[in-house]
Amino acid sequence: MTRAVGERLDTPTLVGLYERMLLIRRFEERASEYRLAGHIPGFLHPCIGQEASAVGACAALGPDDVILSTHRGHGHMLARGADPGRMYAELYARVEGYNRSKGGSLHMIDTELGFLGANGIVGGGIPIAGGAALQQKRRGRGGVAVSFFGDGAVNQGAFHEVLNLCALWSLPAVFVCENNLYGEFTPQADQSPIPDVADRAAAYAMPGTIADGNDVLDVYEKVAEAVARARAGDGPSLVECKTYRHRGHYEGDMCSYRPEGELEQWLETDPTITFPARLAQELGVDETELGEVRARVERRLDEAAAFAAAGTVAGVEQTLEHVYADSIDSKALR
Amino acid sequence: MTRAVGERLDTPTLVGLYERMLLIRRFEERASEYRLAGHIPGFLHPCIGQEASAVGACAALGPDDVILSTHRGHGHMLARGADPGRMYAELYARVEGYNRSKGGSLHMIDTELGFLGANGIVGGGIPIAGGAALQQKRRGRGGVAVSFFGDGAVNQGAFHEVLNLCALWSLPAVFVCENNLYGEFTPQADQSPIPDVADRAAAYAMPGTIADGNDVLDVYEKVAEAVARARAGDGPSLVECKTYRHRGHYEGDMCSYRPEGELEQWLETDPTITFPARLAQELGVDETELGEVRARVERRLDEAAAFAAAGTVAGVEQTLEHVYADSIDSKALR
Amino acid sequence: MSTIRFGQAITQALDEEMSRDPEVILLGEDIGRPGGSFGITRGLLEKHGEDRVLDTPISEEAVVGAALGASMMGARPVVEIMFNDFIVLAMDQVVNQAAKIHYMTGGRLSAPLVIRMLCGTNGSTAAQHSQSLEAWFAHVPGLKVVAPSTPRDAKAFLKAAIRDPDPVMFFEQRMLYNTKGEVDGDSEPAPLGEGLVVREGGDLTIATYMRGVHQALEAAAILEEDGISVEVWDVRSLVPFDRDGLRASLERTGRLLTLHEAVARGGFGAEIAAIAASEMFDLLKAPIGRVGALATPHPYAPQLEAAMLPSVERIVDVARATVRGGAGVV
Amino acid sequence: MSTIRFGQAITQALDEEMSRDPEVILLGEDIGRPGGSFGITRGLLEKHGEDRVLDTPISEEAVVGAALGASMMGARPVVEIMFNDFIVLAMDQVVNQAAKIHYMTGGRLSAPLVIRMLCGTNGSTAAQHSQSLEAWFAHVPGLKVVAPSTPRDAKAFLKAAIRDPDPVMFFEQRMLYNTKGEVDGDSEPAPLGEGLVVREGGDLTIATYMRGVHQALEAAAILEEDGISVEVWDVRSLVPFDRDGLRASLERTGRLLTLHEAVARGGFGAEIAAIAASEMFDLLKAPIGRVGALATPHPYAPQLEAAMLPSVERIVDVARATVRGGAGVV
Ligand SMILES: Cc1ncc(C[n+]2csc(CCOP(=O)(O)OP(=O)(O)O)c2C)c(N)n1
Ligand SMILES: Cc1ncc(C[n+]2csc(CCOP(=O)(O)OP(=O)(O)O)c2C)c(N)n1
Ligand SMILES: [Mg+2]
Ligand SMILES: [Mg+2]
Repeated sequence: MTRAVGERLDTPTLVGLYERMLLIRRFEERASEYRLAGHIPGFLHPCIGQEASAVGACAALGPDDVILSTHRGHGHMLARGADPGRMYAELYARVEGYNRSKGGSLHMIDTELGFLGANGIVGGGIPIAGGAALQQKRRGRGGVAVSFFGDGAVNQGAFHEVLNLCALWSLPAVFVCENNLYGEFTPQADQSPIPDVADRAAAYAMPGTIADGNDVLDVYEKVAEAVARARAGDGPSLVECKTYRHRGHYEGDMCSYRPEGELEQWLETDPTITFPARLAQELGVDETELGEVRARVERRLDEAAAFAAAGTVAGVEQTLEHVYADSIDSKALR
Repeated sequence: MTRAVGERLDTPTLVGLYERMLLIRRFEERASEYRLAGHIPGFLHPCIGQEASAVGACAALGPDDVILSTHRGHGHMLARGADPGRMYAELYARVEGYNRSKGGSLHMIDTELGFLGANGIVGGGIPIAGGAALQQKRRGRGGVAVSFFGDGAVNQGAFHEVLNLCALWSLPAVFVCENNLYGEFTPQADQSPIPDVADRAAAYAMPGTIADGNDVLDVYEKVAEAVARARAGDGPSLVECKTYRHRGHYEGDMCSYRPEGELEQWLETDPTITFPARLAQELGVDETELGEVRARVERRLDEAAAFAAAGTVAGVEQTLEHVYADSIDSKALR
Repeated sequence: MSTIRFGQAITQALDEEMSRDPEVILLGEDIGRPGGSFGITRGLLEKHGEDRVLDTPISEEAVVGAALGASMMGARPVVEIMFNDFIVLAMDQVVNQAAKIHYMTGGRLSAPLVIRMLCGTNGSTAAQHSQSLEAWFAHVPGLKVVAPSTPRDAKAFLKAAIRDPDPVMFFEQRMLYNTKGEVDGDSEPAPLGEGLVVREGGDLTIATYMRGVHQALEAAAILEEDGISVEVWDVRSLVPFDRDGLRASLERTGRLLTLHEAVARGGFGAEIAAIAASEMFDLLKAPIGRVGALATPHPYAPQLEAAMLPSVERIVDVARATVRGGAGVV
Repeated sequence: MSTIRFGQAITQALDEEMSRDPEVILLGEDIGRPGGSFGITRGLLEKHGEDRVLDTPISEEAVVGAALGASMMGARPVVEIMFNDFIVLAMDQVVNQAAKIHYMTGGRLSAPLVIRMLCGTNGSTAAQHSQSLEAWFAHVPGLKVVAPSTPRDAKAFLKAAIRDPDPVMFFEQRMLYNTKGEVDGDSEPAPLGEGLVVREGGDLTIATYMRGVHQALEAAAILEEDGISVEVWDVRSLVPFDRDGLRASLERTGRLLTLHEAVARGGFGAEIAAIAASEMFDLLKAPIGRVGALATPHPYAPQLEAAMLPSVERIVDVARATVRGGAGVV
């Protein structure tokens, strides 16, 4: 926290990190509105408050790296550079969406960016990430696989099996736990006897570090270290980002389970506020420039929403497409 | 190892431990013969070499405690005091067997002794043990639940989930890992990046200790400590017993995967040889008494085998019994 | 007698059984103070205590195992699995352990536990939160499988399931949670294994369960205008299955249509059809109609999902074809 | 052309595909130097290298997940699951992930992996090492399900499965491993989805797969002496299922008996029966006979297990009843 923001990255990059965090924030806030307006069916799990961990982690990645995400995946996807238009289009259930309207929020992908999927199953993406890391190693081009998951997911058997396997085989995997203190409505302390998920890394002889999940640069640095280790062939790491979701578990959750004052306290480290403040203070990025960022984000999202709204609704004949990758459909589709 | 054997338990008890280890050893050796003679169908996984961990652990238990075991469960069951006659009867597939010939080696139980089952699924008994510990706690009589499993099982998701749950709820569970260096034909080192299973306990904020699994007293003391802790309401522990199986994974396995000399080295700490030697040396138990033990064991097993051989073969009408505990059979059995 | 929602009927059954028997305990994710993802256990922790309403980590296998182990020692656990799509994470404990324990031990141990599972879509809940997996469990000897369609049955069968000595897989279809019906105040359990004629008819039996019953009634009303008289037979309990009830209905109608939200291929409707075609063949005057979801994962887009799911229109079409002599269409 | 064992056919398919395509990799417990619990992968590590024959920890879910993730990025993994009873531990990766990935992503990702599973009893292997769970997977859209009965098919279909762009559940029945048959040296893959008339007949079609084919042939020989002419139709591929092949056979015989080692209730035989009773009703002259295991877990005692499993005698009895007009007996 005390290290100057400019020590590691240049100003345009830092402003870019801010822009990306803001894009996520506003993407989610708008999605909530669009949902209330009836444009988005199904579940929405906003990551508002957790933008720094998504953006910090993805800033440490290169083009060959791949990502597996969770039910709370919009931030990871946008942090990776995905097109908010195609994302909204997917949420709006339009053919132009990333998944041709077949996946929705919980299953979104961007194959070009190596974003191999959100996931509806808590912990479900972790084994896939292990396999992606295996293939990265086989390819031998230095690519890594990043697995995002929450504090609730670390009590799933899959977490354990995969960390063991990846450590055993020295696979280039980076496990990023976004510890937002809750799994649904239940505090982390009621789900695990240890507060620091990072402490579980020792069970697999891998490094476990804790990042301030609301500090995009701290996350960036800790994840970059893990990525470097993975690229060097030294195996996987676990990075725990301590953070908080401002909104409910899903849109509609009123958060009655929260102790009073908890949210307010976390709002003080809201990365979309504290980070630009540091940019202004430490690097002299002025209000004009920050205002431009904000305007650019809104413009992009205006366009994105318009793109989605103008999208095509799939014809029902598409229901039976894509069950199988080959064309045995007439035979197998019954 | 250096502590005198007589320091903690009296001589008759110590001789009893020897007798139980020998009973297990000879039970298994004979089972192998009976199998070759065609009396026993199905799988047999002998625990020869691992008797000390079974007997040491069970010596630490009281009548209210319950046990969940593995595919390699004969030793645990005999250590708990089960009747070798009903065990052979089960292996011989006779109605007098513990499971009325429906379970065989992999599923054997003794409800009176709180032996809630061997298990054919690696790691499959661990969650059940967690539930048994929950019920022990609810009963409030100080009973504990002991879960035996191998070094291979600790890489199953179930291990992780259950240790987390039991630690979280401070359940009276004792997790005993018999680390015999192999899962089937694959060395432990090829299955996990850490050699000491006990080191995984920290991930659940529970104590993890290592016992010399071939020293019945060391196992006894470490498990007794864990049991005391559980009874006191202080939650679960993990005890790792370092040991070795002398025979193959199952009867028939030729062990071609073993490095030369490995078995020979372990034979030097064979508990059925080293322990009576210590009894003789340190406590003056003489050859006559040890000879009586050996004779008693053979007599018991003669009787047990005769009991099994004289047992009844179930009539085929029993095939449809016991699918359900109530008598809806005619309806549900199709 | 009062009119309550399906979800409330579940709550009442849990509450009353917990009051009756101190060994009844609940386990599940978020079921404690939050009252569960769908509010079913709301108030139960406050009333029955923390040691009987156990809010668990997200560890489905450990949770079902905990229920199983406790049940083997005398508890009567009821597990809530938020969506049946997540039961896949506990299949070893359900299928290899709980289902088989009584048999493997020659009847010496048993596993009186209940696994309550939400199933079916709630509209665009997509591929991993919408499945209907009941058929799998009907294929596993040792399990009982219950699928109620009304608040009354939900309450009476859940009570029966809790008192049942065997593991019971209890399905609660999401789309039924807000439907209403009459329920007795302190109702008795109803024996598992009996189907129910919900509407009498002479031309066609629709054998169905859960939401299918309501869709079948809608279809029946439409078909009546065509002069087709439909009997709606609520299967209610997949295991044990009420063969006599099915036979009695087919004796009246001579024609069968099976219906469920689950994928038709390999669904329980196939078992019903096979029973009819094997054991009641002589009663059949026409091809068996089969209606279920198309063999695709659940799409997110509403119009695609609507095309995938069984609809009243599809039921009516297949029913017409069946009665008028066309081939059965899935 | 040479005569080899079923198990060897599997080995050959793996070996030849590994030689053909460097992206074919194997994962499984003890499959490396030990060559697997049943010796199927013996020699493959030495020939193709440690980085292509991956001996894994006992972590079924992570292993299937590893295969899935690698497959999504271009590998062609083949997982060995020692007994299909253990696939329950990886059901999330199979059912919620692999089966649905292509659909959920609108066709943008796919999961070309193969899961090889031993199934069925080997004699007194009891409740957790004997099951036949193929029906579950046929109920899951997105999976293909293959169940060969001969070394020739095992080899040709495994090759096809490895080259297939979708996840394939490949069943290998334990009791077939030592059966022998002729196989081409460097044989081509055979397209999935085609049944096969193994024996022609005019009175009754036995639709079956894996060991059932061999039992059906035995039964057919006995029935021939009775003057009953049996056609044995090997299903071979449960998904895709060869409806045309079934229809063609029923056109010849007009009677159907379904047979498999899996429990009859909810087994794939029910699906076959339902297809026939729905889509080919007019061809049916008699009740459909159903033979499968009784609805119990597998008992350990040999005589009980023999009573539980389908036997040639039971097939003959049901076949006689079917042809002579009695009711179909399970
Ligand atoms: C296997 C499984 N169990 C339960 C759920 C329901 N569920 C969805 S999100 C969630 C909480 C996850 O908590 P965490 O991993 O901390 O992620 P967060 O929501 O806090 O980002 C639960 C229980 C699920 N989707 N999958
Ligand atoms: C879920 C599952 N996977 C695989 C197996 C096959 N299997 C039986 S025993 C065994 C090795 C177990 O190793 P470990 O836990 O160390 O116990 P040990 O045999 O050494 O006593 C394996 C892989 C199984 N029974 N269950
Ligand atoms: Mg969380
Ligand atoms: Mg071992």
